[in-house]
Amino acid sequence: MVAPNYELIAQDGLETSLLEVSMGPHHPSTHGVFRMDVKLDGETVVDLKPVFGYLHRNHEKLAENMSYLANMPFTDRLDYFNSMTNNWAYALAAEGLVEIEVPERAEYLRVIMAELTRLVNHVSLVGFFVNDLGALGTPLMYAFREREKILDLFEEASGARMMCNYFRFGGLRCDVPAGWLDRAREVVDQFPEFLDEYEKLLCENEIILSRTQGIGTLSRELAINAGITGPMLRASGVAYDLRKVDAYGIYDRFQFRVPYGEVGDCYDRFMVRMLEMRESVQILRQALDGIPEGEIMGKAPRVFKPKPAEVYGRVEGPKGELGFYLIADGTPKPYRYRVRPPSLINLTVLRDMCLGQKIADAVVILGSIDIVLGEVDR
Amino acid sequence: MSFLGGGIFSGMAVTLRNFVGSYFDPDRLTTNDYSWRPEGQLPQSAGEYPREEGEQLSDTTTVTNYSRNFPMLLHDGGDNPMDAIRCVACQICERECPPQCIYIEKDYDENGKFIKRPAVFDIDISVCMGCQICVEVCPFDSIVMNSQFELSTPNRFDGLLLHRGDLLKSNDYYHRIHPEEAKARDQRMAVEKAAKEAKKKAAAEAAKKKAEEKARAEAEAKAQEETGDKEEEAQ
Amino acid sequence: MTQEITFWVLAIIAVCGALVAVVRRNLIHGVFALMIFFAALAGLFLLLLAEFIAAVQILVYIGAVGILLLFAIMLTERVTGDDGRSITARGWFWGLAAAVAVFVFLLLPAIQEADLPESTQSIQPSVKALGHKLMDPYVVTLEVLALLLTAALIGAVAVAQGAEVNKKEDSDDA
Amino acid sequence: MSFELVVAILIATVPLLAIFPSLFALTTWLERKALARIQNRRGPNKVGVPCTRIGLFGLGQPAADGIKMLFKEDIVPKGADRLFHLLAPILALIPAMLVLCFLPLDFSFLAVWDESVAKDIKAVQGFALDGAVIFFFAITGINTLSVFMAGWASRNKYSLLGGMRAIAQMISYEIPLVLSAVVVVMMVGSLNAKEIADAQVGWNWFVFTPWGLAAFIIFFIAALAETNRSPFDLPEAESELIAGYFTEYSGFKFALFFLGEYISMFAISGLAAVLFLGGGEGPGVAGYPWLAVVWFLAKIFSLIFVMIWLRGTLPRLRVDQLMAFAWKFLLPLSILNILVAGFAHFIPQGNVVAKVAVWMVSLGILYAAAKGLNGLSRAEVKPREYKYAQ
Repeated sequence: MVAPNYELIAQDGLETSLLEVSMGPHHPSTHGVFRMDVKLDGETVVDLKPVFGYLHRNHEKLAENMSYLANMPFTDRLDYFNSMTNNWAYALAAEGLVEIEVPERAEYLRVIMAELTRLVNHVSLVGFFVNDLGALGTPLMYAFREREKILDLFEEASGARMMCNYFRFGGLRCDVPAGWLDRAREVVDQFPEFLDEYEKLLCENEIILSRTQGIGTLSRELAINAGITGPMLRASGVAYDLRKVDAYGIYDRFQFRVPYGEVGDCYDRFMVRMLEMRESVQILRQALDGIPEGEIMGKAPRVFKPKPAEVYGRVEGPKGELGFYLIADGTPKPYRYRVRPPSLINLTVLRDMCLGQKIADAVVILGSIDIVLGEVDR
Repeated sequence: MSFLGGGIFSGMAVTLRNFVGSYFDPDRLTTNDYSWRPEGQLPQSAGEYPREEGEQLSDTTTVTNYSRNFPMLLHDGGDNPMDAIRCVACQICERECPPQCIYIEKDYDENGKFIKRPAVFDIDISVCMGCQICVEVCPFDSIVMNSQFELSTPNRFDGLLLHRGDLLKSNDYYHRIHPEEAKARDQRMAVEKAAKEAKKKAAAEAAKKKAEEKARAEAEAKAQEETGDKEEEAQ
Repeated sequence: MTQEITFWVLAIIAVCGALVAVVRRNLIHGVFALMIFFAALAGLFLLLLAEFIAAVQILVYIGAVGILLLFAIMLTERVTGDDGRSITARGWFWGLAAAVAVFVFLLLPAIQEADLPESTQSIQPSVKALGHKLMDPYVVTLEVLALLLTAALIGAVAVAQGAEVNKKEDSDDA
Repeated sequence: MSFELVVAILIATVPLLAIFPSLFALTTWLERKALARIQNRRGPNKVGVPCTRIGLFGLGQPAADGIKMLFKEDIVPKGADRLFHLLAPILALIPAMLVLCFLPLDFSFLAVWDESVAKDIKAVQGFALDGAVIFFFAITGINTLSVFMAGWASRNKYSLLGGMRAIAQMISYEIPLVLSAVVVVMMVGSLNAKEIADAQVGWNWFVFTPWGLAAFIIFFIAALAETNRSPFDLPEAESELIAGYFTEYSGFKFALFFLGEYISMFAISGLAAVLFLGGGEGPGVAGYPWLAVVWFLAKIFSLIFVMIWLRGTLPRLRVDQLMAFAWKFLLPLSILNILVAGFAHFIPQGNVVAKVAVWMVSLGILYAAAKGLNGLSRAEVKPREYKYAQ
């Protein structure tokens, strides 16, 4: 990685001054209210400072003044693309405080919801990413059409499209309505067909290849040292997936593979997500085949009042490891509540990846990190 | 930089197929066309938005069986809804509401005695996020989610603060918008009520029995006393 | 009549453009004024029915020279130049004197001695004729010019390449 | 100046000024509609006849847009150069409109009442100039200035970056553009647009020759860059520079930029039609001269549709790739194409075998050169294979 070499610029004969551009918070491709203070030499990025916190809304402190259950809807709003996995991580943490048996059907439904969420996230991320590359929204529109179908399923099951608030400590809020599983299977069965078209449109396009290959390379070492997780880590060549490592829920029952890249550039990050979608479809098919009838809620106490304990619950969210750290002090409210947001931690390497690249690449690299500002700023 | 590969052309083939296909295959379309919808009939809930041309405007579809927007208060019918309101102003929802958008005041009769219903029940829907936590914590099944969403108003402060009267809806309305959920809830309530009544009955019987026993015991005691007295007298 | 009006309009525009180009402190304004002058000049060429020259005037002077000037200005630090220092206000007298001297001693005799044609209608310089002239009597000149330009192009490439190579070595050292 | 001459000049110019701006409105509608269909949307379908619910496929949309643009507030940023900020959109429009007169759209058939007027019209039409093609390129070059002016006068860093990008890009792509046109000029031996079009009468379109095909492709790519169309829309790159040089423009000034951009699209597609697609040539032109205009516009629109199609498909190039593509790929290729055209011209093509041989050899040389140039550039990119962990 090329460090910002100001001396080099000065030596170059012509005495040029750096152009400071403040990209954001109102910029079309910072994915929300995010700002990059970029120093440019011509079009080359020589320094970059990510500035965030514009969307800070006191999520963690708020949770300490609320009952455990009442905080569940707020976790939806962390990463508003993946409310289901957010719920799961929080439920997993809270279930660690009180021994609750989650019924079989609920476990299956949790997996189905989480993998559908992964599809939603990845498919729209790829759309946004290609939008950042400059395609005029065509892949995004295709992605959103598929996303709509899955969101329809979410609405049917939980009553809301994005802010699902569906998971409960010890199960799920309600069972899925009659016929839902068939409709879900229909959506899942159609999905590979769409993926084929999507891959044909994007994966071999020479412009996309030359715009993304070798851009924003994140080395294996830096990725591990910086605590990067999720598809970004796998793109850098570390096949680390919490679904395999922790095997939380019932993930050990499903056959699926974990794709990983070698170079760690934008193309790898983009392709790892494309391939992960196919694996998610595999998991979904198995889960939809194997789902049993039965109860949806375990025997949870009506008032959730855990004994003093510390617990950390984590899931493999679509963006990386999403963890909730809770300290209970015997009251109905958590004593300490902390989120480990994958978006924020993945964002920390933005500067390292952008230095020496063109300004257009900075946008692409930011897009390939896959951030949601609701989660970054909390 | 190279354009020699076929990637660009295969991409262009995909877009051309979509261009042509969007005219023939309505499944491809991302958006729905509502231009044929009769004018002046704005849908009032999500269920009323039909999906295809020709489909009638309907009150409900199964898609929105669980759909939730803002809470409403249930009453069990009758001319005066306030008599049949289920809410007993226990204020659990007020405490549990994550964004703290519910405001309840208890109702008292002229003697200052608490009658089990709310005098004020306000929900600020500019704050409410429709999370349904209040529905879950309510022990009396009195608050459920409405799916009506055309709530826009020119008045930012008063218009968005729904009062008791705005929130009161009959159980029939609930059945109309969320049939399955309402049925399940009614069943559960019936079961609970039956259980409660059985319990009450059992309790009443037990009490009756107890009372009878007590009475009998008292009578016996009295009889004994009396006999004792008599005995004493006899002695 | 129409021709005369057109001539005067174009001439006034040209002179005004040239004056503004000299007087304006803002360099970018100056360049654009210069381009107005070029455009007016092209119009004058058209008036003389020298359409090829007019086209070349626009192509080369506005399309190339002007843009080159803009690039050069953008590379300098003070673009707007809206402070008094960018062009010294003093010394205008000597400048004017020098200009008048050049005009009187060099250009005036040249203009006086030039054998100007009586009417513009007498010449019909077509593009084809020009091409033939270039390819026939002046072909050696053309080829020499082409060679020179090619050499300049290769030189520019070499200079740019060299800078890049040096840069790479520097960064390797660093 | 006689009255007949004034009439002739009016007939030669007014249709141009009437047709193309109204086609602009149609094209914005067409673009929105086609892009929408590519993206599986419906596109504009509501605005039709006012005060009714007649949709007319949304054909009223451009009018509605225009009215909206007119009534929008004209915002000039503080610190902007007010004069240049105003002049830039006007300067963008003038050359775009000016070059239209070099397209061989012969309106002399309109003067049905007087043969002499028709003759006058033929004389005053812009494309009758000897150096029409040169003029075309010269005046297109002025567009660059307006873009720079807008970028500089807005006093916005994005605008400035967009302006600088625009200059670099337009100058670079002008060279392959001109060099690919040179092939045709060389073959016809004239810079006159009318003569070039006439040389292709009877389906002898230059695009049906090997060098013509190569030159057409190069010309079209360079034309995309010249008009800032996707995938070369870097000066107005939305994801990087917000809107590039017209970030700070609103209201009618913005509309003028828009208009200028579309008119130059027409102009450059028109030139492509003249140079390679036979101009107004088509069935039935000999009998009905007005059909030539129709055919010409049809060719322009088919080229514009391809531009829209590309816009709906492709992402954007990066600025260094853009320059490398122009200088290291298109430029050598177009120079080689001139040579190929020269050779192809001197080989007798009497029978089919010779024709096919010339085709094969010419395209073979060009393809090999393209391959070689491609190999010269930095490490080739290709799809990768991915591994899976169980």
